[in-house]
Amino acid sequence: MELIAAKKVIIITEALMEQQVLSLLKAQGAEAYTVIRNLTGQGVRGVRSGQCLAGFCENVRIELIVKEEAQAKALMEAVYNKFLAEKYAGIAYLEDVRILHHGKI
Amino acid sequence: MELIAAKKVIIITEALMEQQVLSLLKAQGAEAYTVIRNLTGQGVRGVRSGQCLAGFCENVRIELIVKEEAQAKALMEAVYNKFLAEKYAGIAYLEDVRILHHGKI
Amino acid sequence: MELIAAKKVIIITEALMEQQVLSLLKAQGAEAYTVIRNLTGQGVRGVRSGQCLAGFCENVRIELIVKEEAQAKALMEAVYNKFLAEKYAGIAYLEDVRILHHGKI
Amino acid sequence: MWEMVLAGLFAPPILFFVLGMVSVFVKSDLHIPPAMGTAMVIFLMASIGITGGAAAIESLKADPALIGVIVAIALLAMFLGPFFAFMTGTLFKKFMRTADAWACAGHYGAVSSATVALGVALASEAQAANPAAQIFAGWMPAVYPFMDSSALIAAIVLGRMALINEQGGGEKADIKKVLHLTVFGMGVWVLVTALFIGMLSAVYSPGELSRALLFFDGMFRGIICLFMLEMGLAAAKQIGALKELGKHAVKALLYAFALPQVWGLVGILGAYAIHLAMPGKLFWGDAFVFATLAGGCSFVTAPAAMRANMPEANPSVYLPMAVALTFPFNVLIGMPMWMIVSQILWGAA
Amino acid sequence: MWEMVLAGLFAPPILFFVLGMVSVFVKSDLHIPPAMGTAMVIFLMASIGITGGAAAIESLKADPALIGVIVAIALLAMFLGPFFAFMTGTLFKKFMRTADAWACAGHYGAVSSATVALGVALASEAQAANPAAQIFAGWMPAVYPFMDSSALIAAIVLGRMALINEQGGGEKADIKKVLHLTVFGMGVWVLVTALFIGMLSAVYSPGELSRALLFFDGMFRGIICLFMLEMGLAAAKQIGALKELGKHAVKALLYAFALPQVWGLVGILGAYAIHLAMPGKLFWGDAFVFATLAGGCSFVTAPAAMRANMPEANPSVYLPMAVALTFPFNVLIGMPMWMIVSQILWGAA
Amino acid sequence: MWEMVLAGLFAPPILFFVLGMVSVFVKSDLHIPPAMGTAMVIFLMASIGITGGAAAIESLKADPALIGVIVAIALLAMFLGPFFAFMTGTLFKKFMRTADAWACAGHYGAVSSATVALGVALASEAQAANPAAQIFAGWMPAVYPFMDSSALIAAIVLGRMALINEQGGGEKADIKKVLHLTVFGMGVWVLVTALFIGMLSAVYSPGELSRALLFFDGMFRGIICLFMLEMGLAAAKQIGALKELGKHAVKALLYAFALPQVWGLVGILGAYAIHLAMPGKLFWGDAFVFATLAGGCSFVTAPAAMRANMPEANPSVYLPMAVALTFPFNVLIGMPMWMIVSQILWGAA
Ligand SMILES: Nc1ncnc2c1ncn2[C@@H]1O[C@H](COP(=O)(O)O)[C@@H](O)[C@H]1O
Ligand SMILES: Nc1ncnc2c1ncn2[C@@H]1O[C@H](COP(=O)(O)O)[C@@H](O)[C@H]1O
Ligand SMILES: Nc1ncnc2c1ncn2[C@@H]1O[C@H](COP(=O)(O)O)[C@@H](O)[C@H]1O
Ligand code: NA
Ligand code: NA
Ligand code: NA
Repeated sequence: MELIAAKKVIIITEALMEQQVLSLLKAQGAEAYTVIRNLTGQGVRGVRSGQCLAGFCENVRIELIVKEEAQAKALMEAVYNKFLAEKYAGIAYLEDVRILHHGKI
Repeated sequence: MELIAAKKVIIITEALMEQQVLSLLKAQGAEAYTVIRNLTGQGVRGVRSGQCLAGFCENVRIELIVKEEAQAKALMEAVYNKFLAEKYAGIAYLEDVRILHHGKI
Repeated sequence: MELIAAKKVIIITEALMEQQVLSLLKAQGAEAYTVIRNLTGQGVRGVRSGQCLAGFCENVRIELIVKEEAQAKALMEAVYNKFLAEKYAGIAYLEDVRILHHGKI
Repeated sequence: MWEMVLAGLFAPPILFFVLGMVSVFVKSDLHIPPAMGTAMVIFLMASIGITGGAAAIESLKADPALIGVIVAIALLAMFLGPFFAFMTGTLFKKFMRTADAWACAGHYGAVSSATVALGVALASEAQAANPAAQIFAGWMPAVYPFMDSSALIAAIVLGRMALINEQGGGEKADIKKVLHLTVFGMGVWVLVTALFIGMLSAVYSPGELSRALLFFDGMFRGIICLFMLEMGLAAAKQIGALKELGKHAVKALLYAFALPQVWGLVGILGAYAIHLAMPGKLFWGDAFVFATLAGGCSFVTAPAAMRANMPEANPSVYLPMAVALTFPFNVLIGMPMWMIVSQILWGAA
Repeated sequence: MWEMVLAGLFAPPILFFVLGMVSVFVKSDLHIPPAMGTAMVIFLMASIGITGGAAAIESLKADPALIGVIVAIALLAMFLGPFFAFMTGTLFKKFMRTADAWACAGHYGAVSSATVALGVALASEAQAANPAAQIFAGWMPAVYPFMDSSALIAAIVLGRMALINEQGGGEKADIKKVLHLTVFGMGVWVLVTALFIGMLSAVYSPGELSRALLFFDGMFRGIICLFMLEMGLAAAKQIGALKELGKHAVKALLYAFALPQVWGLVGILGAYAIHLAMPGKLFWGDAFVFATLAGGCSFVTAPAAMRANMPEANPSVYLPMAVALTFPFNVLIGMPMWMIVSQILWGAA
Repeated sequence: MWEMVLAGLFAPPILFFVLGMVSVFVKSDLHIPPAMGTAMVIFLMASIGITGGAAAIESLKADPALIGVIVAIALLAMFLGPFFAFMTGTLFKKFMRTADAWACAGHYGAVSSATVALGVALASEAQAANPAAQIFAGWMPAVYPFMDSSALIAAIVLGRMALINEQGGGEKADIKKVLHLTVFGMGVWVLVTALFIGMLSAVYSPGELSRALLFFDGMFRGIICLFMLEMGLAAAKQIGALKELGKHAVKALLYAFALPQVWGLVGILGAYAIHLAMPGKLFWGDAFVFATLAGGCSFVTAPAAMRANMPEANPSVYLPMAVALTFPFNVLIGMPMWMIVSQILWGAA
């Protein structure tokens, strides 16, 4: 079976923004993703300890595997410009992966 | 201290299949793994929103670090053939990592 | 926008140790991290099934992205020596990532 | 009678169910945490079980011959489960893929614990509102596993045989696992063992039991409201998935509406036959709860059983049919109807 | 009267609140699981709603003219929300960044469901302790959304306009989304719909309702204790974040203490004016609960609305002000005071 | 008497415990969500505390001299904790690794909140079944932290000293942290502070308190059932880990069974001595609950304390011994026996 080189984009941001970030990613053409909720963390925008009411200080992690580096970058930049640049806490990074080919990317 | 190159296999699949996938992986010789539960996501087999009853539409993520690429591939293929090829939603991919050596892989 | 090569350190260890590991990492100069809780797993130190009372058999996953490999290694070694070498279950490994530059690392 | 139907439709649990559905339509962020949902299921099943066990001992003490009726009902349940499954599969395979048809067959043959819980709530309310009459004795949910297991096993065996005929191969059904899943699955297991707890306590520790029952009875009527709220949310969330039914949507919809009504009525008639054979031991509330066993469409055990044993079937067919069509229809139309029919048969209307 | 204040301050819910705060100071590992927190909010709002709905029908049956008072109170709420927001914003922008000032304005104009829940608990206790007198009719929380939505919308519109003046650009407020968030957000939505459930059941299914109310009433007085424990934990955890207020900390602290007291008194006076216009329909418990609507500082809906619509504002300003300053102060000082003032105005002290 | 033992063994909480264990043996998927478990612990401890605080004030009002008995019991607890730890460690180190022996010592010296909760439930039931007699006054669990902290500190200090003798080095025990962990750890902390809440409310706000107690008392007898279900699941899940005990399994098993029985009896005798010295102030239910404090083997605080302070010890030794051996044995054998012995000593059997 064949492993295909691909890029995994990871976005960690405020839990409250999950729906909006996913909407933007879909608008940018992303069709597949995985979400992990209830993360905590710390970054330049303070501690996000999960201890505020209503999930206010929790993070969420969205990961998307895409084939081309260009697309990966486009997704990251879109999210960065709209959300992470100024207004909301979060980071975006990229990893090299190799995925079992079955039409998933 | 020494960092040893290794492969990390990641399998994301239906939460209901966790036990069966782990059994298969163990049967294939895997002795160490980490599981993250309560993931949501979307892929070619539809949205898995975590909103069905009894964890029916949730995903689970299993990761295993193994020394050799061959073993990594074997694990991925076993899971792919038995579960992901046709019947159940899920993906399998691989990453390069370097692990602190202490007999863990 | 620019992607900057960086190192992601991942530490998986006993849930009970979260605060102590984070304290050590901060003492070593780490200022940003993300934590995922409620993991289960298996390793050389037995099954951690999440089935003991009071989170006793659960794992936690801490990830930190840092710029330099040297710093990454230093963090891993500090945690390894103090916690993972003998006393507590856990692993530490490292991945190459590229992060969107915005002063986060 | 019209007033009684209104009283039923505007009872708090039903209104909470509607509230749950509306919440999804208006895109409220209302959600029931999974832990709360599981806690409510455990509580409701334990409560039905322990109350039923205590009631069974009391009824059996008053009339030991009741045991004959219980056995008869259990046998009836064990026959009706596979019968419903077989009929459903036969009807559905005319317009569905074989795997989907037999997966649905299991769902419609098996028992829906939410439907039974609501049935018990309504029957208990009727009993509480009219303490002088004999309406509902409480032991009826004990036959749950007989109907549930037999239905699921029948559907899976028939379904796998049909698939082998069709494709000449495929999985083998693991009957032992299915039986395990249905008997030891959370809901049934808690219900059945709590039933034994109720019976044992009623015999050896009646004082402690009576105090524990104060808690279970008092909580039940409130928890069922919040549980129905969750069911309403779940039902409405699955409505979107109905579009996967595609061109068969109308047929599926009609069957999802009509079949359970018939199965429920068959259940009532069966109970009535036993009532005629051994009079004075079954009441309209019992028949009504038996109808909720027969007419409910499983959406916890059955989906899990089918996902494991009929992976060829598409969950987006059976899940929304069970949760988004049959359950709401049963709650709003089926249950009032079964209640009226039972009352008429027993001359209580 | 001194005794009554003591009885209020040493009532179990207040003491559990204090216990929660102390737990954080002594670094206890006591924590309320989020699922438990959500479950308690759903329960409390459903309970306030269904009880209030039933009470409204009963009161309206006894005196249909009450509807005039209800409408008057709703209109008053709809006016006071934006008024509080405007005043708060105007005061705060003198020493805060524009965005922070208007974000705070929304919080102080909007309604705090925890404050209202505690208010209802205290008013119900007063009523239960003195069943002969008319103290609190239960329907008052129904006007919640009128005050809440209007306040948040006003604050966001005013805030965005101020930011445009200042920076010549920026986001546009999405009024529709804010309205949606406030009306269909978990807390208000459950409260309001449960109110309708209570009303509908009271008319068509009073027997079932009365049995359901036994559960909701009985649980309410206990759940409010555990809920206040959670609030105490949350309040104390935010205290650390207060240092972000920096050199304006003292001013912020003074306002966080004083403003809600005034808003609460304005609420009481408004209710009293309506009482004078239409006497015999509002009681001191009603006025007191209206004060908790007016004086509370939102910390669930408002933060979410502001994070989405005023991202320029710093959550570390408004969250700790609402949770760590105003809420505890309202619980310990404001509510006893509002209670006494209402009693004096209604001649009940 | 045989009947009473049967009534005890077939009481709902015990049967739910058995159900939990059986669920694991039959591989049911029944599980208690962690949030539900934490919620139950908070509720039970708060309930024991607030009820006990109210009872203490009532008893002290009736007889201020009771304070002497309470102090005596607290001092006894503070002495027995370290005594049990020392004895256990000395016995265990003959066949276990030093670190494991002293870790176990801490567990057997410290208090098990689940055991105490069940003890309070049984004593309260006995009191409720026989309201005329004086059986159990409710304040007894207040001495929990005295026994718990002193036992854990003793075990850790003795254990670390033993390890230094053996290996000439290693960690230093952090006594302050251990004290903090045991006093401010969730269970004890909620119990103790709720006790103060109960006392304060009883003095200043008795009306509100009596209504809150209705909730706590009513819920307690039901929640203890579901909590024991969770305990049964936890106990059975640890049985597999017993195989790590290896060739010492039989010895460990015998000690896990026998030691707590003795510690419980020592507790009863201690309480009896105080009773003889200051007659008429302690009753058999108090002695019985003191036995559950003495005989229980901690499995929440102690494991956490030992993992942090004796990392050399193997959790797969102490966890299964406490949870899978001692707890079930105490529930099924120890508690009935302690109850009978207390009754005999107080002449109530
Ligand atoms: N260097 C980093 N390594 C790991 N996680 C990070 C890092 N920087 C930020 N994060 C995560 O991203 C969230 C938001 O980051 P920030 O916007 O920098 O406050 C933090 O709460 C962390 O969960
Ligand atoms: N390209 C992708 N990137 C990230 N996650 C994916 C991707 N494709 C699939 N997944 C995850 O795998 C699950 C099953 O995928 P599928 O079988 O394609 O429906 C999805 O629900 C996602 O959680
Ligand atoms: N090779 C591996 N791959 C993935 N996870 C591992 C691996 N080894 C250890 N772990 C994780 O680290 C935890 C502690 O490992 P250990 O100290 O080896 O028992 C395990 O429970 C797993 O969650
Ligand atoms: Na059925
Ligand atoms: Na306000
Ligand atoms: Na002990």
